[in-house]
Amino acid sequence: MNLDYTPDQKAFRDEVRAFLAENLPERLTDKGRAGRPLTKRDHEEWHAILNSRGWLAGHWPTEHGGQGWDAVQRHIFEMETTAAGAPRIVPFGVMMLGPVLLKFGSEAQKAHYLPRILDGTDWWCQGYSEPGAGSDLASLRCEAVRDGDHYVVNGQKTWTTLGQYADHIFCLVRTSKEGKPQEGISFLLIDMATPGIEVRPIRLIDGSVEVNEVWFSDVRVPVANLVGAENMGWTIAKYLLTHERTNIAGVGFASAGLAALKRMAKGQMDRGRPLTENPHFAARLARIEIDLMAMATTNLRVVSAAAAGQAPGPESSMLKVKGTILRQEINNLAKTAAGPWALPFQSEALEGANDAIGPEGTRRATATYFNNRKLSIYGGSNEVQRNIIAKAILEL
Amino acid sequence: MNLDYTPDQKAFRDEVRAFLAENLPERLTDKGRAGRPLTKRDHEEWHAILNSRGWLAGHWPTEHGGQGWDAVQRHIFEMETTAAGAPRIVPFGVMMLGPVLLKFGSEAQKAHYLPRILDGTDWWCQGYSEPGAGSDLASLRCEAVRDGDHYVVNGQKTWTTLGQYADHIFCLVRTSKEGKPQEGISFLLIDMATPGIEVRPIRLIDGSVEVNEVWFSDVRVPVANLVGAENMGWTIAKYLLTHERTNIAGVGFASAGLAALKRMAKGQMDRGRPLTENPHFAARLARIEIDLMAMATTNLRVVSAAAAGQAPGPESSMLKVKGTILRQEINNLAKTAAGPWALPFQSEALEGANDAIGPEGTRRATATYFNNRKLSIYGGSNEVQRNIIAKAILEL
Amino acid sequence: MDFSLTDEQRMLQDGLRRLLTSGGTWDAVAEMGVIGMLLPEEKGGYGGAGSDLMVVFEEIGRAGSDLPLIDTGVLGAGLLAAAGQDVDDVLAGGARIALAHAEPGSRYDLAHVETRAEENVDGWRLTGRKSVVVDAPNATRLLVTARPEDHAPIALFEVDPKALDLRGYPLTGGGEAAEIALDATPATLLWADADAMLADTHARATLAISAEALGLMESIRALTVDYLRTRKQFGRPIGKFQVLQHRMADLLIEIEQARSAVVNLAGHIDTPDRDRHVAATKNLVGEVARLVVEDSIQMHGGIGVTEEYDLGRLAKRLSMVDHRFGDTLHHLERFIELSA
Amino acid sequence: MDFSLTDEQRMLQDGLRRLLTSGGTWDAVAEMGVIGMLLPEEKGGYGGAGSDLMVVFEEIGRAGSDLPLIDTGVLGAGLLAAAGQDVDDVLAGGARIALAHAEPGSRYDLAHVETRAEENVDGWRLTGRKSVVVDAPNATRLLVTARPEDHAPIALFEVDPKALDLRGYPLTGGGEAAEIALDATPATLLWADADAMLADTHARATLAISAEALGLMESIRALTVDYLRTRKQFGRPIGKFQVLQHRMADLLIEIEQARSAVVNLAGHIDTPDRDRHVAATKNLVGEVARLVVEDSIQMHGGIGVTEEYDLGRLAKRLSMVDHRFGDTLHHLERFIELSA
Repeated sequence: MNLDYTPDQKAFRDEVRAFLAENLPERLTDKGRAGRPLTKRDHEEWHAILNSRGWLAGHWPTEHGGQGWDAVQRHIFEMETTAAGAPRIVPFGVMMLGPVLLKFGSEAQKAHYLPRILDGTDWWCQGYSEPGAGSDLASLRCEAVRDGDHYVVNGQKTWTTLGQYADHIFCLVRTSKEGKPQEGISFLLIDMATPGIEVRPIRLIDGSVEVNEVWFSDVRVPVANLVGAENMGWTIAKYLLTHERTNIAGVGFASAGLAALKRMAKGQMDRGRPLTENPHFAARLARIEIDLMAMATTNLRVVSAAAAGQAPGPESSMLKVKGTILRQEINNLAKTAAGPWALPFQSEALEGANDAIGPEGTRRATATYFNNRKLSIYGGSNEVQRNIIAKAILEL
Repeated sequence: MNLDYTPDQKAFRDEVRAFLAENLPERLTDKGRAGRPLTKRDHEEWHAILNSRGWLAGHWPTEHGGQGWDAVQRHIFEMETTAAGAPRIVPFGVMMLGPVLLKFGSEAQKAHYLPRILDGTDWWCQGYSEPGAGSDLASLRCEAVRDGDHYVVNGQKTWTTLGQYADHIFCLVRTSKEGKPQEGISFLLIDMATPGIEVRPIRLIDGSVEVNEVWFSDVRVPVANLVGAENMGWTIAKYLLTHERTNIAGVGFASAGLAALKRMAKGQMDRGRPLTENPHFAARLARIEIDLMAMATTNLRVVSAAAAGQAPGPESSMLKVKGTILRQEINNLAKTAAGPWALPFQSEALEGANDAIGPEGTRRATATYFNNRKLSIYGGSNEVQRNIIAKAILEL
Repeated sequence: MDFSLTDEQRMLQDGLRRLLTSGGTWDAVAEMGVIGMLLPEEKGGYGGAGSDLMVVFEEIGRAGSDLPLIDTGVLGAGLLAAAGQDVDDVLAGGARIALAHAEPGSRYDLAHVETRAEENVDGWRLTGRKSVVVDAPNATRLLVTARPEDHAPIALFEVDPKALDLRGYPLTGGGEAAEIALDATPATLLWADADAMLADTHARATLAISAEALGLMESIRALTVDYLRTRKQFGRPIGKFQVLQHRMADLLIEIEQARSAVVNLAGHIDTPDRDRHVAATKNLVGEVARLVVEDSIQMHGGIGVTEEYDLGRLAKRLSMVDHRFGDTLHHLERFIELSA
Repeated sequence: MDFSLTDEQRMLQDGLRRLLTSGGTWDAVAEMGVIGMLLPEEKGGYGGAGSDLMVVFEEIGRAGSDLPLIDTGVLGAGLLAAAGQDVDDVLAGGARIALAHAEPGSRYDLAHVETRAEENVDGWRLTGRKSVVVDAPNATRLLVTARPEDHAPIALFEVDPKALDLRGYPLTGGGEAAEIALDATPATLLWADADAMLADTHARATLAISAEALGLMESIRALTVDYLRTRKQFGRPIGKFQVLQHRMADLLIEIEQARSAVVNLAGHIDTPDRDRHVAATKNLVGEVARLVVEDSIQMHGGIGVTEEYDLGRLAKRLSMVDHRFGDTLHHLERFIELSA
C-alpha cells in the first residue's frame, strides 16, 4: 500500500503544473476567485488553450485527439487545474457526448463531431430532464416520430445548463410507447439552428441565468443523428451515469472551496478574534476537513481501481452523495462565515457594476450557497443515488 | 399567553413537593441516582406509599380510587416525582391496563381488577410483541381458540418487560384469521399461574434481565377475561397508542438525565479543566439543553390542549420521536463524559458486589446508553411514529 | 398556564393575515395599528407583550412580507420611546426609521462601535462607517450609534438621512439596506448611555425575527406538503415515498420545536432570564431554519430554486434570518456563557 | 499510488481470518507470527508498516476477537523494543504485557502522569494509582510509567505483576482490565525519557484500534444487510422499506469513509504529518462508529440488544473504541490545534 504517486505520475503532475503556470490566464483565475461567472468567450478561450496542448479531452483515445489518460492521470489533471483556479471544462461535449460517441457512435458521427468538440466549432448542451421527468427519466415524453429520413421532435426539455450558449443539443427522446417506459427512449443529436427550437432562460433565486427551457415544435432531425440503435437511449444514459465519472466526488472543487473558506474566515473578526479561532466555528471547519481528507482517499481508491480496469459499482453513487453533501456543507459554512455580509443580494447581474458590498471573499457566499443546492438534485438526485446503492448491496 | 402555572396548579405542585419531601424514601432515590435497578419490593414499597395518598393512579376517576387529574396536573405530578428522583410508577397496571378497563372493561372487570392494581395485589405485564410481530402488531400469531367457556391460548410473546415479577399478563391474541390481519385480534387478561405458561428471561447486552419471553401451551383462559368484544383488540391497542400518553416525551426523565450528566461532567477533568469547559463538549451539552427547553414547551402545549379537551393528533408521535432522540443523545453524551470509565462492564449483576469501578456518576453510563437504545424501538418504533405523522399531514 | 391568544390578539392575527394576503402596504399596516402593538403603554403603544410581537411577526413571516416593521417598529420606535421621545407619529406610520448601529467589523457584537462622536460649538458630529443598515435607503429618520471616546458608553444620535453619503442595495430575500459613511456628519444626541436600551430593543428584535422565521417555516411547510401530495414521479405522488414522508415528519417536528422556542422567548422577554432565552431561541430557530430551507428545496427538486416559484423567495428570507441579530454560532456561545 | 496489499499481506489476511473464524487462541495467533508483523525489522519484528497493522487489526475487528494484541503487541512489545530490550520471546507469544499508563484523572491525556518514582539503595520504587489497565489481570509482564519528580520526563518501568494490589474486572465488549495501586512497589527502570516512545506507540495503537473498528463495522454491516434481506414485516423483507434502504446506503458510505481514514493513517504513520492524521482518523472513526452502532441496532429492533445475537457484542466492542486512545472530542480538539 502506497499513498504516493508513482514517479511517472509525479512527472505528469509537474508537467501539468508547469503548463498551468505558463498558460492559465490570470484574468480567468481572478474571476473564479471572486466568484464571478465566466462568459462564453472565457470558456472558449480556456478550451482553446487546453486544446493547443492536446489536453482538452486528455481521457479520449489518441486517435481522436486525446491522450488516452487513465483514471489516475485524469484525476491528477482535474486536481491540479482546480487547485490552480482554472475554469472547469464545460462538460457537455468533452465529458458527456464525447464518451458516448466513442462508445456508441457511428464512424461517421465520430469523424464529424469529435474534432468539432475539440476545436470549439460546436457547443453542446444536454437535453435530458423534462418538467415531469427529473429524477424519473423513464417517464420522459418529448417525442421523436419517424418521418422518412427524419425524426420529427415535439416536446420540452428543462434545466438545460448553459443552453443559451449552445448550438447543439443531445437529447433523450421517446421513440416508442411500447414495453417498459425506459425501453422506448432514443439518443438524438440536434442542431439548435433547426427551425422550431426555442430557448427560454430560467432565472434562479441566486440571480443566475445558467439553466434554460428548450421547446421543440415539429423539429426535423435527420435519422443519421441517431446515436446507437433506436430505443437504445436508456442504455446510453445509464452508461454515462456509471462510467466516465471520475470527478463525481468533486474533491478538487471541495478542496478549493475549503481553502477559500479558510482564507475568508481568517479575515472575519468575531468578538475581537479571527472567526477561525471561535472554537465552534473551528469545530465545523475541522469536521469538514477531516471528512474531506477521507473522501479524497475514497476517491483515489475508486480512481485507482478504475485505472486497473475494475468495473464501476455503486461507488460513483457513493461519491456523488458524499461529495455533494460536503460541498454544500462548505457552502453553508461560507455563508455563515460571511456573517452580515451574507445579506446583500449580489447576483451575477451586478457583476460588472463594480459596486459589490463587503470583503471580496464574502460577496458570492449566499449566491453560491443557493446555486449549489442543485448539486444534490441534478445528475441523479441524492435520493436516486441512495436507491442505486441500496439496490446494489441489498440485492432485493 | 402565559407560561406560568395558575395559582391552583402552583398549589398542587407545592402539595406534591411537600408530600415527596416527607414520604419519598432516601434509600430509593439513592438507588436511582446511582443507576442501580430497583427490586420488585422497591417498586411495591413506592406504589404503596403513593396509594396511601390516593396518588398511585391520580388520573383515574375518583370513583375508582383516582383523583380525576387533568393532563396538566398529571404533568405536574410526573415532573415533580421525576425531579425528586422518585421511582417511576410501573406502567403496566396503572397507566395501561387501568385506562383500557375504564374505557372498554365490563363493570365486573373494573370492580375486580382496578382495586387490585391499586393495592398491589396484582402485578401486570404486557403481552403485545411476538418474535415475528414487533412494530407490525397486525401480523401477530399467538392464538386463542374458543372452547366452551374458555379460550385456549397457544403461542409466544416477547419483550415482556418485568414479566419475571408479574402474576398477570394482558395480551393481544388472534381470535380470527378472517378479514384484514388487524381485525381478528382480541384483548385478553391472563393469570400467569394458569398451567401452560412459561417465562424465560432475555439477557440484554447491558447485562440486564428486564425483558422476557412468555410461552403459552394450551393455556385455558375464562371467556370472562375478554376485554371488550371479541376481535376488538386492535381498537383497544390503538386507543392506548394515542391516548393516555401525556408523559410520552419523557421530559422529566430527560431533565433529570441532563442534570445528572452536568453534575458528572463537572467532576471529570479534561486536560486540566473540568470537561464542561471543553468548548466542544459544552456545545453538545448546550444543543441538548436548548432542544430540551423547546421540547418541554412543546410538551406543555400538548398537555394544555389535552386538558382543554382537544383530541390527540399526531402530536404524541412527534413527542415520542423527539423525546427519545433527546434522551438517547443525553445517554450518548453521558457515555462520552464518562471517558475511559465507560470501558468497565458494570452490569446489574455487579450491583450488590459493592466493587463498582470509577466515580459514581460514570458507572452506569455505558449500560444506560445501551439499555436505552430500546426507547426508539419499543412502544411503536420511531419509524412507525414517522409513518403515523406523515399519514396525518400528507393525507395520502 | 395558557398558550391561547387573547381575543384581541386573534383579531389582530386574522386582520393582519387578510391584509397581508391582499398585498398590505406600509400605510395600510400602520393604519391597522400594528406598529402600536409592538410597544407597551408606558412607551406610547398599546401592546408590547411578547405574545403581541409573536402574533404580528409570525404573520409577517407567513406572508413573506418585507415590510420593515422590525426596523421602524421594534428598533426605531423602541429606541425613540426609550429615549423619551414622542412616538405617536411613528406609530401612525408617519416615519420609516433605520438604525445604523452595526459597522464593517462588528459582525454580531452589539458592543462593537468605533464610530466617533465629537461635540463642538455647533453641536455633535459623527465620523465612521455603518454597515448593512436595513431599510436605510427608504428611511425618513436615521438613528445612529457612536461613542464620544474609547470605552465610553454607546450614545444614540439622530442624523438627517438626506445629508448622508449612502450607498443602497437590495437584500437577499427582499428589502434594501445601505452602507453609510459618516464624515463629521451633524447629529442630534438622543441619549448618552444607550447600552441597556440597545440590548433591550435587540432582544425584542430577536423575538420578532424568530417569530417571522416561524411564519416563513409554516408557509414553506404548507407549500412542501402540497407539492408532495400533487407532484408525481415514478407513477405516484412523491409523498408516497417513505424517505420523503419521514423527512417531512422530521421537518414538522422541528418546526414545532421552533414554535416552542419562540413561545419561550415571548414568555420571557420581560424577565431576568431574557438573555438566556434570546440565545436559546435564536440558536434553535437558526438550526431549524437551515433544515427547513435545505430539505424543502431538496424535496421540491429543481423548481425549488427558480425565481418564479414562491418557495425560493421564502427560503431566501428564512435563510437570511440567521444573519441578523446573531447567528446560531454566536448564540450557541452566548448560551454557554450565560449557562455557566 | 497503490492501494492493494502485498502477496504476503494477503496471505496474512487469509490465514488470520481463517484462524480467527475457528476461534484462534493467543498461542495459535502468536505461532502464526502475527505479533512479529506489528514491529519493523530494526525493532526485532518482520513487518511494522502501517498497512501491516491495518491488515492484522481489521481481521481482529472482523472476528470480534478480544485477544490483547494491541496491549502486548503494539504497546508492550513496541515500548520494550524502543527501550532496547530483546522482544523475541514476546513476538513468539511467550508473554502477555499490559501497559499501566493512564491514571484515574488522566482521561485521554498522555502527559498526565502523577505516579511518582523514587530511587533508593534498593533500586526504584513506584507510588501511585493506575486505571483501566487493559489485560492487566492476565499479564505476565507489566510496564508502568512514572515521573521521578514534577515536570520531569515520563520514565518507563517494569513491575512484577504478582507483587501487586490489582483489582480486575471485565470490559464492555470483552477482555479484562484492572485498577492498580502502587505503594512503594519495587520496579526496574527501562527508559528514563519515554515521552517520545509513548507518543509513537500510542499513535500506532490508535491506528490499530481504528483498523479494528473498521473490521467491526464490516461485520456489523454484513449482519445488518443480511437481516434487512431476510427479516419480514408488514408482509415483506424490511429491506424493501425505502427509509431503511437509504439508511443502509448512508452507513455504507460512512464505512467507506472510515476505511479511507484508516488508509490515510496507515500511510502516514511514519511521516512528519502523523499526529494530524491520528487526530483526523480517530475522530472520524469515532463518529462513524457511533452511527454504525446506533443505526444497526435500530434497524434490527429489539433483537439487536439481546446477548444471544451476535450484533450486540460487536456493537459493544465498536462503541468502546471511542474510549481508548482519545475520543472524538479529544481528537477534534487535537486536530484543530495541529491545523492552526
